[in-house]
Amino acid sequence: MDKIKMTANVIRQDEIAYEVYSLWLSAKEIANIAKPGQFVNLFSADGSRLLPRPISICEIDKDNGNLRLVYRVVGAGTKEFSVLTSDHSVEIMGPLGNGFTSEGKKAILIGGGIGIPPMLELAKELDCEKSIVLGFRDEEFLSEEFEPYGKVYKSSDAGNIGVKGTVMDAIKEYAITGDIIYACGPLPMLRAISDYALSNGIRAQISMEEKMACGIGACLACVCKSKDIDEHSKVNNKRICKEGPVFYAGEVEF
Amino acid sequence: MDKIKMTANVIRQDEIAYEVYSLWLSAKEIANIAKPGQFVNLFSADGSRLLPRPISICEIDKDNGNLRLVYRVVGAGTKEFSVLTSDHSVEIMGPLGNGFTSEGKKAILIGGGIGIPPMLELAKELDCEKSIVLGFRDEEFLSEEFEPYGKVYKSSDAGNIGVKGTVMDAIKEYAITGDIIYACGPLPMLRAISDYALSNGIRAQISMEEKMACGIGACLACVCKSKDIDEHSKVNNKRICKEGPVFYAGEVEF
Amino acid sequence: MNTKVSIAGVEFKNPITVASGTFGSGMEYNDFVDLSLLGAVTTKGVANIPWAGNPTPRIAETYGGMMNAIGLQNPGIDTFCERDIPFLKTKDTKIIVNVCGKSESDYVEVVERLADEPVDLLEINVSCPNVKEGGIAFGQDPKALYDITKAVKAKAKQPIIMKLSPNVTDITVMAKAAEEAGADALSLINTLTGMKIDVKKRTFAVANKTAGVSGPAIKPIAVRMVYQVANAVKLPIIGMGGVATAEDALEFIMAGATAVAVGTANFHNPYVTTEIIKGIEDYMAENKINDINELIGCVK
Amino acid sequence: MNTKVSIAGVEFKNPITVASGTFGSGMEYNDFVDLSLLGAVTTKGVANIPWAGNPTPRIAETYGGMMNAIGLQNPGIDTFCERDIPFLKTKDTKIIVNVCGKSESDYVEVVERLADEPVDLLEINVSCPNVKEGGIAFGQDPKALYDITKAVKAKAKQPIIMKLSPNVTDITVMAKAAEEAGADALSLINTLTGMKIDVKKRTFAVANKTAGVSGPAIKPIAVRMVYQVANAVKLPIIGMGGVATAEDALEFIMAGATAVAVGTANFHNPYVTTEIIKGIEDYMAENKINDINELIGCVK
Ligand SMILES: Cc1cc2nc3c(=O)[nH]c(=O)nc-3n(C[C@H](O)[C@H](O)[C@H](O)COP(=O)(O)OP(=O)(O)OC[C@H]3O[C@@H](n4cnc5c(N)ncnc54)[C@H](O)[C@@H]3O)c2cc1C
Ligand SMILES: Cc1cc2nc3c(=O)[nH]c(=O)nc-3n(C[C@H](O)[C@H](O)[C@H](O)COP(=O)(O)OP(=O)(O)OC[C@H]3O[C@@H](n4cnc5c(N)ncnc54)[C@H](O)[C@@H]3O)c2cc1C
Ligand SMILES: Cc1cc2nc3c(=O)[nH]c(=O)nc-3n(C[C@H](O)[C@H](O)[C@H](O)COP(=O)(O)O)c2cc1C
Ligand SMILES: Cc1cc2nc3c(=O)[nH]c(=O)nc-3n(C[C@H](O)[C@H](O)[C@H](O)COP(=O)(O)O)c2cc1C
Ligand code: FES
Ligand code: FES
Repeated sequence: MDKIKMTANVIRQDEIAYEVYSLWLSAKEIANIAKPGQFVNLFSADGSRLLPRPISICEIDKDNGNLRLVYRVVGAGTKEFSVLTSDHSVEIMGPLGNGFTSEGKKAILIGGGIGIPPMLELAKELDCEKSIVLGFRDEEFLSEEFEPYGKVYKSSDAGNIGVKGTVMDAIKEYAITGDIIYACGPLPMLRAISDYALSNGIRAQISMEEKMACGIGACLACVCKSKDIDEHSKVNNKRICKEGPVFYAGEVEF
Repeated sequence: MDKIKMTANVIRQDEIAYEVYSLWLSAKEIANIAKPGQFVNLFSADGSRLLPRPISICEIDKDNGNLRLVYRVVGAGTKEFSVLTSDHSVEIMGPLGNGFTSEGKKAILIGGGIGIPPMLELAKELDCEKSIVLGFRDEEFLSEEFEPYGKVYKSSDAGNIGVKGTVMDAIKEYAITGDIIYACGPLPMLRAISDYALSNGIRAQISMEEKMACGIGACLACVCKSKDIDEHSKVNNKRICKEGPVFYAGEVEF
Repeated sequence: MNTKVSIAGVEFKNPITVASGTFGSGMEYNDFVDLSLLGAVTTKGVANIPWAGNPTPRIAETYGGMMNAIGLQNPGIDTFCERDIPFLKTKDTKIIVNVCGKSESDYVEVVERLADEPVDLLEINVSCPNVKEGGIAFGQDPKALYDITKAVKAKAKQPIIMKLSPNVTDITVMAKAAEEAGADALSLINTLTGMKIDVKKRTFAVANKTAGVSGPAIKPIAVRMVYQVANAVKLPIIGMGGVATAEDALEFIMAGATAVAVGTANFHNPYVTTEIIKGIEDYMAENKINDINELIGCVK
Repeated sequence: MNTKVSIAGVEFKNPITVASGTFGSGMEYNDFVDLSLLGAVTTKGVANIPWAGNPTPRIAETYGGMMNAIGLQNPGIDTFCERDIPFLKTKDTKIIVNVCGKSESDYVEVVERLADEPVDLLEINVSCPNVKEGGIAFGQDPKALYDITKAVKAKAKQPIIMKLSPNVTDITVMAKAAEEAGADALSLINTLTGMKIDVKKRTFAVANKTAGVSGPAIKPIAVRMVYQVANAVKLPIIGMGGVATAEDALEFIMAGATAVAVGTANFHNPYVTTEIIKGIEDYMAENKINDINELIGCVK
């Protein structure tokens, strides 16, 4: 069983924060083999929008063959998805990318903004001690769902949730330690985490983003600069959709 | 009150023959002023299909502000409309075109195939003696709805409904007479009717078709050759969407 | 907030006009939009005498757009001056008359006839792909473009806008030829030559075989050409090609257009021009832009 | 029913191949389609040495299509020969290697290196709008195209397909130049140069500023060019540009293409190539066409 494109029925959808939606899809073939940190491509039903919308997998319910996606409305594609109800279906392709690799004894999971969702399935699956750091702009979402899996620390730009500032501020404030970091979030956050991890000798797996066309490594749209020569093109360009989206801090330059 | 573009809610839709659909829309502003023989433009919800689909008005329910359209699925646009249910709405513009003009004492209404629907509202509104001639390929539809308004004669290409042959065969077979003909249907049928009307000195109003873009007379896509110099461009080209779709036999050449 | 822009000294109350041939002379769209809200109305091409245009079918739908080969059907300049100009003068908007011809003398005849008419700008269509003579022939050869521009300019009483064809290897060569010959402004793009085959009927979808592609599908090509031309010549540009939203119009403005014409989108939504004007104002308010002129060519 | 077609003596089991750069060397799409079902696989452009390509963002969505400025990232011909050709040889399909370069000698080097490799056809990309040197520069000037064609042909052991740029005034001039210089076949169209501006960020959507537009949006332009070229030269044509359905492929064939390449559509639907092959067979059955070759150029 490998990645496929299929029609997934919508099971339910809820707006869990302002313009942030939680979408449960029935996608047995994908759910069966998906791992935390992988993503799926969602396709618009409107013929004027042909490129896929990559969305990380937030939860995998293998028993029922369901997938949960959590996404923010930022443009026409996500706007379209946000009105889907259980009467609808959506074209979906996956699972895509490498996903997170379990390692270490004491993990720090860091999610920033719409980078929080993929950390949830990881939190569920990781079998070790976990600190979970979640950074918000000014509205909290999903955080109580992390509670069962580890101690949850929070930060917010506005200061209304947890520590005022970034996830790095929360890490310092609470002196959070670990031997492996898993992170997903905006580029400045990933940069700060990379720097922190590299200078403290901690391994860090970070999940990257780039515009995508094929989602499977064929088109070379989604590359990021890599320290080592990449296997595919021999030019220090790793494909986020294929070698990523999860890379080690230091492996990619950004 | 003039023509507008609006969002019309679907009241109900039924397949009344193979790939022929009857669609009731709530479109008060249009229904209020529509006349038999006029048409509306329907717009696709898919951004890849931007041009309007012109569809004749089949029935006008002014009391409730509703319009009935009956159309055949021939391509992607009509296919899309055919799945609309009372949960949906559709963009619609109208009323467009001139419509039929009531005249004479003894009318022959002739509809061929998907040209039958616009004759229904006309049959309802015409206050005179009426013979109604309906031509089918091999499947009957809508004909019993004409019964209250006049004597209905039928023909079919396959011969399974009424006279085998065309509407002209039915007219000859039943020796149908009148002092005014109203007709809508395929080009060869309109041509035969025009010839018949002209050579017998009967007036005939025939409804024409052409590919359209604006639907209101601005783009000059939908012209047909006219006997007289047209008012708009002075070149014997009448606009079907504006001066038509209903023309007198002899007024247009085709 | 200032939305006024100026094309060759003619001030538009806002940058939005319509693309020639998609709006008639405005009469039909007057039922949907108040023409006085538009920066300018650009008319359908008009020739010295009536033209019958091409056989039907004249149009076909294409993916995300359409194609047309109307063939410049028009009533000729006499009827136009008697009927269309007086109508437009009742509206508080600028008037751009689009001029077409089969030969240099045809163009000059129309331009001379318009000299004493109350029109603000002349748009010279040397880029229609749908007529055998004239049209695009002038628009694909810099020398021919230079000559016709010069000839028209010599007789024109109003500023002239040369309308460029996108069906060329290097649009900046054409823009420079028009500039050197004395054009006051440029408009681009006209339609891209296309073809559609009806595979069921095994025939051309449009009777003329080839037809001009327009609509959102061609927008990226139009934006690129406007950007190239804005960075190659000093003339003001009326940008067009697939504009259907305020964002689309702003894209053209940021690429270097001073005004923007809306064409095919009118067919899909007859209210679109005024919606775009409103959308531009909203964008300016949200982004604290006091003067639309600040946005012209701001992306380099 | 015969679906076999022949390009310069190389027989495809059906007319469907993929457009260079949209399918890698087929490895990734092998998870979705059995490559042995395709008439041919056309590879991503390969140069004499590895190329890093352009900065990101490299792509943007456009209305009914997309634009890309990948910049021909590729591993160079050595890795390609070691890895990609052996992989493709395990499939029962023809191999078309797309060749790119910055100078004539780059192209010639790749072509010579491929002389003893088991590839069937060479497609020479002289039309990439996304690299500064080479690419489109050869594809917009008939003299340059003639010279590069001649130089490549002199060294090539396989038949050569010259891939033409649509960003020209008259595509038939280019086609004739390639034909005269000895090309064995032509493929067209490459992407149309476009631009997209992100009005929120007031910046270019693609880092390279301009990028090549592909997808259904450009199909009418591609069909027109294939028709023009088919009626101007004797060479077989691989048609492409926006093919997403069997009807699209048939449009190209009826316009005069012998084979058809599917590009951008793979991104939307990775199964699309085999669906198109099936759709063509269905069309032939329904319309009682015994041999696909009857349809080539049947609409005049
Ligand atoms: C591996 C990966 C995982 C992601 N996971 C999530 C997630 O779990 N939740 C979530 O809300 N968002 C996620 N994103 C971002 C998400 O893909 C974009 O927000 C979405 O594609 C925007 O589509 P749109 O049509 O609404 O916006 P538009 O801006 O209209 O989209 C236009 C085009 O740009 C692309 N695009 C726009 N933003 C991005 C982006 N940030 N990254 C990649 N492509 C983009 C779109 O796919 C589309 O092709 C992820 C992106 C990647 C690459
Ligand atoms: C005044 C008028 C009244 C009409 N009334 C009816 C009616 O009551 N019932 C009905 O079933 N059909 C009617 N038609 C035909 C109807 O417009 C077409 O069948 C419909 O547009 C096909 O759309 P599509 O997307 O399914 O087909 P496609 O072939 O995919 O359409 C592609 C394009 O061609 C146009 N087109 C295709 N066929 C026609 C046609 N025959 N006439 C005009 N444009 C066409 C479409 O509008 C669209 O722009 C009428 C046409 C006109 C001009
Ligand atoms: C139906 C139609 C008729 C047109 N007629 C003319 C014309 O008479 N003169 C002209 O210069 N351009 C004409 N054009 C081209 C448009 O003015 C415009 O340049 C082109 O359509 C691109 O803009 P759009 O994509 O917004 O439609 C016509 C376009 C269409 C669609
Ligand atoms: C992402 C991408 C990469 C491409 N890379 C190449 C290439 O390496 N060599 C080439 O000749 N054409 C390349 N092309 C052009 C395509 O082969 C094709 O000519 C064009 O995309 C039109 O076809 P389509 O609309 O089906 O995609 C590329 C196109 C895309 C979208
Ligand atoms: S999206 Fe095509 S290689 Fe990653
Ligand atoms: S459709 Fe535009 S004039 Fe009739």
